[in-house]
This record gives sequence, structure tokens and C-alpha cells, in this order.
Amino acid sequence: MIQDLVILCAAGMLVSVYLMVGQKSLVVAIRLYGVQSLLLGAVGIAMGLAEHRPHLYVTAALTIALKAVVIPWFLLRVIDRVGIRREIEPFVNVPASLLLCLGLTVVGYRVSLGMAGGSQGVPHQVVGVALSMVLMGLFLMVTRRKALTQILALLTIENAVFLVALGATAGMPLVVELGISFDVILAVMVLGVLVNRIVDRFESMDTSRLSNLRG
Amino acid sequence: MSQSLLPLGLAFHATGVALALVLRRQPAACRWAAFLASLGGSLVSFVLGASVLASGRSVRGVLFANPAAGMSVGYAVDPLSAWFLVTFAVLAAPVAVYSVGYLAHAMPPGRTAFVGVAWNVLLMSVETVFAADGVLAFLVAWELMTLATAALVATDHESRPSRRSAFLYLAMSHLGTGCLVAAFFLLASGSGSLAFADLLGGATAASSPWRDVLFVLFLVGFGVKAGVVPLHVWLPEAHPAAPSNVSALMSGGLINAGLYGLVRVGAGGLGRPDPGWGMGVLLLGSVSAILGVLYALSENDLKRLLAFSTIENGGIALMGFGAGMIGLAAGRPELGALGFAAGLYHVLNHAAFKGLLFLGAGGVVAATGTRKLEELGGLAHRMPRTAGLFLLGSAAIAGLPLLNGFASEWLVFQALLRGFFSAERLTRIVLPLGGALLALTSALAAACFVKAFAMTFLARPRSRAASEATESKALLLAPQAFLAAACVGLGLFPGLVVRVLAGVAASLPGFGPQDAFSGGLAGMTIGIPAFDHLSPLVIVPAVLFGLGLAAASGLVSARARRRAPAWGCGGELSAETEYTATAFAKPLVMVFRGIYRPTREVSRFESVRYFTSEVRYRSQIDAPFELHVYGPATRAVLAAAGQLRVIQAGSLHAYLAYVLVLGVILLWWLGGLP
Amino acid sequence: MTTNPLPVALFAVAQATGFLLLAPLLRGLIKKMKAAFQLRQGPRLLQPYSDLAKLLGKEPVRSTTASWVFVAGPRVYFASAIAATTLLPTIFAAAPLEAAGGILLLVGLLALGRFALATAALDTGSPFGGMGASREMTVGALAEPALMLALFTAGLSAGSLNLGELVRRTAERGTSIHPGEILAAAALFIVLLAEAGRVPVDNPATHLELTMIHEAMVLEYSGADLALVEWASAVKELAFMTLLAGLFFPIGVATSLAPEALAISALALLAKVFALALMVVLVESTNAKLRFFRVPELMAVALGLGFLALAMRFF
Amino acid sequence: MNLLLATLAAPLATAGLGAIPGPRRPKEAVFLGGLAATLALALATAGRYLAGETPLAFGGALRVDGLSALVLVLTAFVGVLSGLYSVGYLERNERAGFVSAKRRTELLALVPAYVAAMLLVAVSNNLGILWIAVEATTLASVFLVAFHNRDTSLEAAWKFLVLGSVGLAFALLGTVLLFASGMGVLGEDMAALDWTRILAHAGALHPFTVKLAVVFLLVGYGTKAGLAPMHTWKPDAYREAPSPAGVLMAVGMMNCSLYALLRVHIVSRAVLGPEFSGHLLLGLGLASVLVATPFILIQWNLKRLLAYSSIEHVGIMAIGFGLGGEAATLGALLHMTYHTFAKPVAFFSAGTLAQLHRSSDFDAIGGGTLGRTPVASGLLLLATLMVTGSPPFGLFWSEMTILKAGFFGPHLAVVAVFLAALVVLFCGFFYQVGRLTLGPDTKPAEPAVLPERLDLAMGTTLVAAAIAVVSAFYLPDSLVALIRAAVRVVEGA
Repeated sequence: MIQDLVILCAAGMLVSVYLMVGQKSLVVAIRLYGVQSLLLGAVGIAMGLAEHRPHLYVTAALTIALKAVVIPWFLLRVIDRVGIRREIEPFVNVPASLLLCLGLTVVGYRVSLGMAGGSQGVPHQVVGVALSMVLMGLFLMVTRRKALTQILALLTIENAVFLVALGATAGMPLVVELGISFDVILAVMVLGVLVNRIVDRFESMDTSRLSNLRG
Repeated sequence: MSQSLLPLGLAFHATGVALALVLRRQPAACRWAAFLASLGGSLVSFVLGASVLASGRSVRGVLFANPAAGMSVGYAVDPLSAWFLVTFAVLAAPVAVYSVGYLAHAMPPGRTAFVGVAWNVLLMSVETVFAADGVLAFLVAWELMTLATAALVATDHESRPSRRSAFLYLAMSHLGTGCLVAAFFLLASGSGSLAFADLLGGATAASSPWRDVLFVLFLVGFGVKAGVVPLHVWLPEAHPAAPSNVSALMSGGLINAGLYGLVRVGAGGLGRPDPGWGMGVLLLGSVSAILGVLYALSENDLKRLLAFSTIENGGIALMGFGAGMIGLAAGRPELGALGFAAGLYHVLNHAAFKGLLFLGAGGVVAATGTRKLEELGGLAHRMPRTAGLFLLGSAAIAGLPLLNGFASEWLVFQALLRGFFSAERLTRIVLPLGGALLALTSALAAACFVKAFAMTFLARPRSRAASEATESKALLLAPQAFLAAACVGLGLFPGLVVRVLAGVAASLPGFGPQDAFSGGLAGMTIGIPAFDHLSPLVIVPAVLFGLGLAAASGLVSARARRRAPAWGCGGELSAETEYTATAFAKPLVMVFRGIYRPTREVSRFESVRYFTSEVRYRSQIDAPFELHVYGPATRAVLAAAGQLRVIQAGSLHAYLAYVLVLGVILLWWLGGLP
Repeated sequence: MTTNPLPVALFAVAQATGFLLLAPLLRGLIKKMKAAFQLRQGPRLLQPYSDLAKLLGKEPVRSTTASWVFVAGPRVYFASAIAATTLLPTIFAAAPLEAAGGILLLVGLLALGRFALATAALDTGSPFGGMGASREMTVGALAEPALMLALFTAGLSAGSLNLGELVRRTAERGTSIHPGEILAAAALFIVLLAEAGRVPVDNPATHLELTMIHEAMVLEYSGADLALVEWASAVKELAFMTLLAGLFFPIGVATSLAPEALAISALALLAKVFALALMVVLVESTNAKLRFFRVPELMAVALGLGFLALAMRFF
Repeated sequence: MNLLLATLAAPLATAGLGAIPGPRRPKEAVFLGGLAATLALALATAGRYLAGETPLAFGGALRVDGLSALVLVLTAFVGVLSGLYSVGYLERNERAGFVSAKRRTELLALVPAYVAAMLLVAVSNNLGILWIAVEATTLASVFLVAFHNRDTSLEAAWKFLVLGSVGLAFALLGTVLLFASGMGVLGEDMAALDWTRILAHAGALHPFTVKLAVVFLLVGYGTKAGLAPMHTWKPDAYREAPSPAGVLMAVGMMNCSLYALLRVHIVSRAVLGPEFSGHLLLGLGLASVLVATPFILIQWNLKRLLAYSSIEHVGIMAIGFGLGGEAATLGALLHMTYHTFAKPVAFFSAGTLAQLHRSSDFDAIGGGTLGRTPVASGLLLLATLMVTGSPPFGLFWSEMTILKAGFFGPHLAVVAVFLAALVVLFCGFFYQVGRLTLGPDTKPAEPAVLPERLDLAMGTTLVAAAIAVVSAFYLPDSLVALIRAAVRVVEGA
């Protein structure tokens, strides 16, 4: 029954990514990321209940605090400062993007079938969802022009990884997880700093303009 | 004692390098130190080679080792290596002496040290190439040789031609080296050993499935250095671009490195060769010889002319090797021995007369500051000694009797014609045809060097520089005299050379002692019963008798006192009315226009209708291989590279897309079902 | 052949002298016969001798621009011709100096002569010398392969490239009427025309410099220098005819030193040379000189004949 | 105190002190002293290993075996060189009159921090710590790429960071999956992610999951190593980063990422046999060599040229490891060592040229530099000889070792293509360097060009060159022993 809950949350995260692909407002995208992180936290709690691993609660709490609250807030601040609220025309239009993402999901699931069979096999849905999220996140980074969207996509990929960590392995060793989360935050900060500098310099957050270095 | 000779010789060169660096501030001292050291090194390697040739026993040892890679550089001097060491020393020693005098006024003092260093490194590496006992030693020396040569070619790097030709040389050489690396390792993958003794003993390759591939790879790899058409493109560029002393060494000494390799693999090194291989080598040799001499003939730049004739002589040597391989393939080692002996003999002779000619040319260029035949002329009056030596060299390279060129070409003829008796139908006709081509080659060479000598030294000077030239110094003339003496000696006593060569041939894998040819002081004899023989000494009295008669004619006639200007059909003869180098070659260019494909344009200017006031004539022969093969190839590669620029077009999105695509591909490749 | 040096030397000197003495006669003979064909009186048979004598007496005048090369040229040319004669078997089936070498050495010596004369011709600075030299070398370059192929055919069929050995073997085998050898002989004959500077390749009698080859080359020579050149050329021509006769029609060649045998072979040789001279005359009188750039075609024919000969003989 | 921890602490402390603003001389003294101490400690640690013990820390989370020791020493060595050059580099900038104390503080803090992170990579025995360390190197180097704060530096930094983060995300996913493949057998404690334990339970891991993990790990750490097609950040980053940082990225970072790749390779061969990851490495390596080729032919910027050269070299090493077997692995590790010696010479001499001409673009530098800056140009030519693998220099030997192993092995086609690419690369590199250094001096005595003088930076270059040349003929036995030990680790013997 808890397994189903986990899978449900995973599915919810997948949906959130589809929604991200499906619209252009940066604010909504950030909110969606927040929701996605909440679901991730939920997965953590569920697994904690299932496996009786108290440290998973810590992880979950940390995830929700950081990824559902701090980071979205930070990113919204960046937007306000920059004053750009919509993603301009992406390289691939929305309907096509959605179709391609379906394809990517297929790829992810196809691979995840390999997991089920193994003796210590893990629920392949979770891995399937995670892999598709990774691919879709990367796809978002490829097709979207705004630096902020790319950061969000990157964070989505990060969430996918944690989904595997929580949903499929019932948590990595705590020290490692703390270290990783810390690094992730730092990365986001650095990215944010760079975005600020870029915006100051180029009066734009459109990374497709950053193409002076060729050959 | 003989174990220490090669290291000793290399030590001499190393000392040369060190001294050149130390004394770089005093050009004069630097010159003497560097080149006397190199002279010492050459003498030592000559002694080493001579002792091995005399005793017939190989000398081996280790030079240096790279413990980390577990690789070591050893050497083994067998008679074949010894032959090439001696050949190289015979040329390198006099050229070293020449360099001392030549660099004094032909090289900016600042570059003396550089030349001294590169020169000694070059000699070191060449000697190691000939002495290497394994793949790695060989490849190291081979690469060092290439780099040192390129550096020397680029000595005058401010001039675009030098830079260009140095790079062309590097590029072509690396094409070759790549082939060699592949060939050697492919060959070694059979036995697992990298020692020549195991690799090129014949057995390894005989069992290899890659035999033909191996031979082609070797042929390309060594062919580049030997200047075999169509891999020769670098040669006529690089040889003239280098300082004349280096040109002499490159032409007379460095192409031998390629020929050496071809003998190693051709003479049983890959087991008994296929008849096809022999045919191929013979064909390449003939093509190189003919094209080489034809382009030399049409060339009006003295040093380029000599460079093209180098291609020709490499071709002649290859014809000998080809005949040898055909004989070997037909299971007649004695014929094989004859062919290889002929080729090796020609290699030695070429070192002598081409060295002589390049040194002479260097003297001329230094004295007049020009290489263009059209701007030379009349130097026989101003530089009589140089002229005499150059004439002797020309006669030798033209294959005229009593000189060494004739002796080795004679031997090549024998190889071709003897092979005729053994082999099957196809070779019965191909070999004598090769003989005819060789005859054509040497006749054309005669024409070519009549032109080279006459246009440089005879009639009136065609430029101010030529009319004010002065004779070279003794330091430049002595080495030429030495090489001239070598030309005469090697021409008058072929029997002694052949006797040595019999030993060399016998030492090759798949040969062993045979009686295809024998030699003595009297001369050399081919075949049993005597198919043909040559003892120049016997004809010398006849020639002297003729000269005596001619001189005697002077007694009966009134003595020649009067000198008068040559008859100019009423007009005044001047440098302008002389027969030009272009005009001299014109008839043959017309005859062979099918090969030359000259572009000619005649433009008439009519001041009054029907009355031509002026005619301009332009004729140009452009190099076909550069034009139709290498040029397009290079452009294609660069164009392709330019197209690939889009990979790195600066778009982060594209870069991320690569990762995405890779990820999808890999995941799909993993599949899902366990 | 003997190996004792003294007789060899005598033999050589004798043969060389013989060639020197008879060569002008051949010239005279050909001139005379040509005249006869043209229904002219023509110069007397011995005229060439007087010409040589006159030239030898005269003082050579040399160009101001000429160097020592100009002087050396004719002498080397002469010497090489003399040396060449000592390699030929004439009336006795052995060459005086056959110990020196064979066909290849012979060709080499002729090439040496050509090289020397062409080089010297370029020394005067007169355009004619240059033109002559250039053309001479061109013709020579084209003639040499044909010559080689023809000689190879003879040599290979006899199994030796040494003229004495070759003639001995052909002599004991008797004349072969193999078509291959006839073709080879034809090729050699064409080469003979080229080397001797005969119509249709060259015209020894012309006085229009632009059409000359040999004559243009030696235009600047006078007196003894010229005499040497002319004499050597005559010797060369005779040598070629002897060679042709000896290689392909060795009828009556003496294989022993018996006087009557020698007498017979001497007569036979004279007859053969006369026949060849007649052929030369026929060709000269019935053909016009070719344009220079048509000459290569003729040489190509000779080359083709030589190759065909080889092919027919051995393929 | 634990020697291993000291080795890591030294550069960290140096970084901390470097971050404190202060007078120039003492700062530089601390900086150089700290890096020198780091090298000394690294050598000591390696010595401990050679003496037979295995230095550990944090209960085995940090562990030094042969491979770690080798990478540790090489990285510390490059750290010292880079440190010396950094000081010289700042001196020059002051001479040219464009440098601020803030910039100096930044450089003096970031370089040791970067070194510390790389050392941590080299000694981490734990997948998680490895990942954290690599991420740390990325964060430390981002600011080095953005150092000059030009438009282009921002662009390069952004690309570097985004691509790097994607790569790291992949690596993290791989790590998690590897952990997942061992659910139940590895346990949950910290040590569950230790190589030692994973290898101990290799048999019990779920093969397919391991495959999946290996793919993500190779792509992830391959991005940091700059294997094609994840190499795209390299040319930009190398061009923008100051030369001292550039050499840290080109040599130190490359070695460390290769270290990570090797660890993955070792696990993969323990679970799946040598083919799986071997073929992946072979493919990525060949792709890198092939990608580098055209861009060297058409290159327009000196430092980008070096970047493509290092893409080529990482490809060569990957091919070596991918071919597998004693000989090829030895060749690849030898290549790593000699590359570590040779590349600094190239970077420093190129950096000098770039600094004196205030740009690293060929157009800006112009031809015939041999006339203007003979020493730097001569060193660049020497470095070209080394980097293109010409004898008698080290890289020639290592390349020959790899080629030999390749031709002896089953992958003839791959090796043939590889060899052909090497030939073209040689020609291309020489063409570019030739047209830069040779020829008539195109801008003689132009005021914009600073005069060349034998300052600290040049001295460092000379020292590096000397070391590189000597290393070709003589490697200290202890280093050879380390290399052999590393081979044993990789070959699992």
C-alpha cells in the first residue's frame, strides 16, 4: 500500500515535469518545481514509514525545506530582480516538445524493465519515472532559452536522482546525502550568481545569445 | 673494441651538439667544433662499417633504455647496415668539412649554433637508423631524423618556401611513419617480438595473413623517404630549400634511409617476395627514374634540377632492387643477389656524385647568389676548379664510362638482363623493357647534365653576379676533390666494390653465398659462363692512346694562337643571343609534351597590321601530382574540417543536445529486458 | 682471345689504326655513290683524306668566349671513338679489348663522345652551337633505347653481351634468319642513320644552319679541332657498320688465325660494309630530310622494331 | 595527525589564508609554502604506500592505493608548478599595470582550494565522497574560468558550469544506481559506497543495474574529463581561464576525472567483465581523438589549440584503458604521467605569449614570434614536440606502448583510425605552431607587445621544461613503482 503511494507520488512528479514542458511562464515553472519537490519529500516520508528508517525523515524534511521553499523563493527573487516572467519562443514548440517527451518516457521505461527481474530488483516504475525525468529535464535545457529555465531543469534532474535514491534504495548513507544536498545548494547559488552577472552584462537571460566562442 | 664504435661515433655527435651550444656566441669556433665533431663521428662509423664488411660478422649492443616503458634502444650492425653506414660516412665526412667553410659566408652567424646542433642530431639519428636492431630503436631514430631534417630545411624560416617545404616534408614523412608504425606492429603481432632479427628474418611475415598489406605499408612508409614517385612531392621542394651542405646530405644520404628499409623488407625480410612485389618495385623504379630525369631536364633552378635527378637515381636503385626481388621470387637467389648488389652499388655512387654536384652548386650559389641557370654562365673562366669538378660529377651521374655512374648502371643492366633468363614469360619481356627504359633514363640524364654544366659554367655570364663570381676557397674545394676522386676510384675498380657487395648480399635472409657475380682488381664478371664482364682499366689505355693521337695532331698543325669572336651571322653575339637553358631542353620537352603537359602562351604585338613588332613567349610546366592529387586532397581535408566547425558553433543548447542524444542512444542500446 | 698483354695491345693498335685509315674512304665512297645516283661526277674517292690533311695543317681559331672545355671536346670525342673501335670484332672473331667489356661499354663510349662534343659546342656562346648540341642530345637520347633493345636482342639470343663472345657464338651457330633478328638489324640500321648524322635524320651536306644538327654543333670548330671531329665521326660511322655486319651477318668471320680464313673474312667484311654503305646511299638519295620534330617518330619506329624483335625472339 | 588528512588540510589552509586580504609578499610566501608543503606531504603519503602500508582516514572513506598515490603525487606536482606560475603571472600583470589586489586574493585563494578538491578526489575511497569532491572542483574552478570577468569569460563559465552540473547529475544518478544494485548486500552505513566493499561483493550485485549505473557514471565523469561528445566546454574554459588555472584544469582535473572513470571501470570489469566499460571507453576515446583532429587543423586561438590537444590526449588515455590488458594500461598510465610533465610547458609558454601580446588569438599575436620572444617561442616549439608525441620525449614512448598493445589486440580497425588521427593531429599542431612562431617578425618592436624577460613565470616554464625533458630519459624508481602499482590496481591483479 505504501509502495503504491510512492509510485503515485513518482507519477505526480512526472506529471509536474510534463506541465513544465507544456507551458512558458517562469513563475508557474518554479511553482511546479516546488510541488515536485514536495512530492519527493512525500516519497521520502513514505519510504521512511515503510522501511522504518528514521534518517529518511531528516532527508525528507531537508528536501522539503530546501527544495520546496528556499530554492523557489530564491529563484523567484532572481526573477523579480531581472523582471523577466515568460519564456520566449523555445527551439521546439510546445506540442512537438510534448510528443518528444513521450518518446523519452518510453526510453526511460524500456530501460527500467531491466531492473524488475533482478533478485534484489527495485520497483522499476520509480526508476522509469526517474530516468524519463532526467531525459526530459535535459530536453528542457536543450530547448529553452532562458537561463532560469535551465536551472530549473537541472534541479528537476537532481530531483529525479533523489527520487531513485529515496524510492528505489530507501536512502543513501546520511553523510553522503547531506554532502550532496549541500553541494546542490551551493551549485544553485553559484548558478544564480552567474545569472545575475550575465543579466547585468547582457541585459538578457537568453543563453542562446552566449555564442561568441566558436571553433 | 668494435662494440664500442657506434656509441663512440654517436658520442662524437653528442659532443658536437654540446660544443655548438656552448660556443654559440663565437660562430667561428662553433663551426669548427660542431663539424669537426661530426667529421669524427663519420670517420668512426666508417671504421665500424668497414670492419663489419671486412669480417662479415655483425656487431650489436644497447644504446639507451626507458625503464618506465620497459623499452630499450639497441643496435646491430650487419653487413647491410654496414654498407649504408659506409655510404653515409663517405658523403657526410667531406660535407662536414665543406660546411665549416660554407657556413662562414652563407649563414648568418646567429644561426651557426642551430645548424651545428641540428646537423649533429641528424647524423646521430641517421647512423642509428642504419644500425637499429629493433622496431623502437628504428622508429625513434627515424622520427628524430625527420625532425632534424625539417629543422634544417627551415633554417631560413623567414622565407616562405623554406617554411612551406619544411612543413610539406614533415607532413609527408609522417604519412610514411604512420604506415611504418602500423606495418611494424602488425608484423610484430605475429611473433610478439620487436627485434628485427625475429621480425625481418623472413619467417614471421611468411606466416602472416597480412603479407601483401604489410608490403604495401612498408613500400609507402619507406618510399616517402626514398622519394619514390608519386610520394616524392616533398623532395624537389625541401632539398633546394635547405642550405647547400644540407641539400648534399639529404640528396646523397637521407634518401638512402628509405632505400635501406626497402632492401630490409624486400630482400627476403618478409619471406620470399611475390613476383608482383618485384614487378611493382621495378615499375615504381622505372617511373621514378623517367619522371625524375624528365623534370630535372626541364628545370632551370640548379638545385631543383639536382633534387629531381635524385628522384631519378633513387628510381635506378629501385630498378635494381625490383629485378632482385623478381629473381628471388622466381627462386633464383643468385639473380636476386645481383639485383640488390646493383642497387646498393648505385646508392653508394649516387652518394658520391650527387654530393659532389650539390657541393659544387653550393659554391656557385654562394659565389653568385642565384640558383637560376638563366642568370649564370661563363663561370668556367672565373671558377675553373669548381667547373672541372662539377663536369666530372656531371659525367659520372650521366653514366659515362670510366666513372662510377657507369659501373653501377652497367650492373643494373646486367641484373635486368640476367633475370631475363630465369623468370617466366611476363618477366622475360618486362625486364629487357626495364633495360630500355634505363637506357633512355641515362641518355636523358646525359642531356640534362650537359645542360646543367654548360648553362652554369660555359659561354658568357648572363648576369652581373655571374660575371663577378670568384673561385671557392680550398676548404670548399677539397671535399669536392675527395668526392670526385671517389667517383673515379669507384668507376675504375668496380670489381673490388662488387666483391664487398657479394658479402653483403650473402648476409641477407634467403640468400647465402652464390656465384652470380664475382669481382677482383681486374674487374667484375657476371654469370657462369661469363655472360658479360667489365674491367674499365683495360679500356683506359685505348682512351689514352686516342687522346695521345689527338694531341699528336697538334704537332703537325700550326699552333692555335688566334682567338676571334664567334660568328654571329653579321650581328653581335652577346649573353642575350646565347642558347638559353629553356631552349636547350625545348626539343625534349616537345617530344615528351604528353608527360610534361606544358602550358605555353605566345602573344604577338603588332605595331602595324601584319607587322609583328614584338613576340612574348611564356612556357610553364607545373607539377602534376601537386596539381591533381595532393592539392585537391589537402583542400578537401581542410574543407571537411571547416564544415565540422558547426559542431562547436558556440550554442550551449547544441552542446546539451549532444549529451541528451548520447544518453538516449546508450539507454536504448542497453535495452530493457534482462 | 689471348690474355698476353703485348699481342692484345698490338692487335688493338692495329685495329684502331685500320679504322682510322679506312674511315675517310667510307665517307668518300658514300659521297661518290651519292653523286653517281644524282648523275654527278662528285668528288674523287680519296677527297676526304685531302680534306683532313688540309684541316690538320691549318691553325684552329677559337672563340673568345670559349674555355678549356671547348678545346677538350674534340679530343675526348676522338679518343672515345678510337676506344670504341677496340671493342669491335672485325675480321677475326674477337675484339682486341673485349676483356674490357661488351655492348654496354661500347654504347657508353659513344655516349661519352656525344657528351663531350655537345658540352664543348655550348662553350662558344654562338646560338648555333647550342642548337646543335640540344638537337644532338635529343636525337641521341631517343636513339639510345632503340640501340640497346636491338643489341639486347642479339646479345640475349647469343647468350652473352660481350661482342667477341657474341660473334663467336653466332659464328658457330651460323647466321640466323629469325625474323626477330632481322627486325633488330633494321632498328640498328635506323640508329646508324641517326648516329652518323645521315638523311633523313640529319644532312651532312647542308649549308643551311637551321636544318643542321651535327654540323651546327661543330660550326665553330676549325683547323685541327675540326679535323679531329670529322675524322672521329667517320670512324664512328664505320664502327657502326662493322658492328651491324658483325652482329647479324657473321658470314665468313675468321675463327682461326689461318691467313686464308682472315683473307676471306676481310673480303666478306668489305662486302658487307659496302652493302651497308649502298643502303645508306639509297636511303639518302630517295628520302628528304625529316623536319626535326618528325625525327622522334622515326626513333619511335626504331624503338618499336627493337621491342618487336625482342618480343618475337623470346616471348 | 593523520598524514593523509594533513595532505588534504595543507592546501585548504593555504586557500583559507589566501582568502584573507593582506600585503602581497607574505601572502605569496604563504601561498607557495602551502603548495610546496602539499607536494611534500603528498610525496610522503605515496612513500608510506610504497613502504607497504595503506594510508586511511575516516574509517576507510579516504584510502590510498597505487592509483590514488600516483594521481595524488601528479596533482600535487602540478599544483606547485601552477602556484609558482600564478605568482609570476600576477607579477607580469602588475608590470603591465592591470591587476587589482582583489584579483590577486581571488587567485591565491582559488588555486589552492582547487588543488585541495582534486587531492580529495584522488584519495576518496567512497563513491559519494568522490562525487562531492568532483562537484567541489567544479565550483572552485568556475570562478577561475570567470576570472577575467570579460563577456567571453562569463559565457565560458556559464557553459562550463551548466554542462558540468549535468554531467555531475548523471554521475550522481550512476552512483545511486550502483548503490541500488547492491541493496541488501552492501548495507546502509557510510562504508556501503566504498570501492573496497563494492568490489568485495562484486559477485552479488545486480548486473543490469550495474550496467545502467556504469553508463551514467562514465558519461557523467566523462563530461568532467572532457571526453567527446561532452568535451564542448573545454576550449571555451581553457581560453578564458588564466594560464595557471588552465594547467590545473588541463592536467590535474583531467587526471582526477580519469581516476574517477578508472574506478568505475574497475567495478564494471569486476561485475560485468572487461568488455562492457572497455568498449564504452574505447568508443568515447576514439570519438575524442577524432573530434580534436579537425579543430586543430582550423584553430584560430592558441589556448583553444591546447584545449583540443588535451581532448586528444584524454582520448588517447581512454583508448589505452579501453583496450585493456597489462601493456595498454601501462601505456595509458605512462601517458598520464608524461602528459602531466609535458602539458605545463605548453600552457606556460603559450600563456607567456598570450600575456605579452595581451591575447591568445593567432591574429592578435601574429607570426614570427621567434624573433620577438625567442625563449617563450622556443619553449612552445619544444612543448609542441613533446605534446605531439615526438621522440625522444615521454609521450612518444607511451603512445608507442598503447599502439603496440592495440595492434597486438583484437581492435585493429580502431587502432588504425587512431593512428591515422595521430598523424593528422601531428601535422595540424605543427602547422599551427609553425605559422605562429616561424616566419618573418610581423610586428617588430610594436609598443603593445611587452618585452620578454626572464621573470618568475619564465623561470617556472624553464624548470617545467627541464623536468619534462629529463623525465623522458629518467623516471625515479619510486615513480615507476607507483605506475606499476597503479597498473596492478587497474588490472585487478
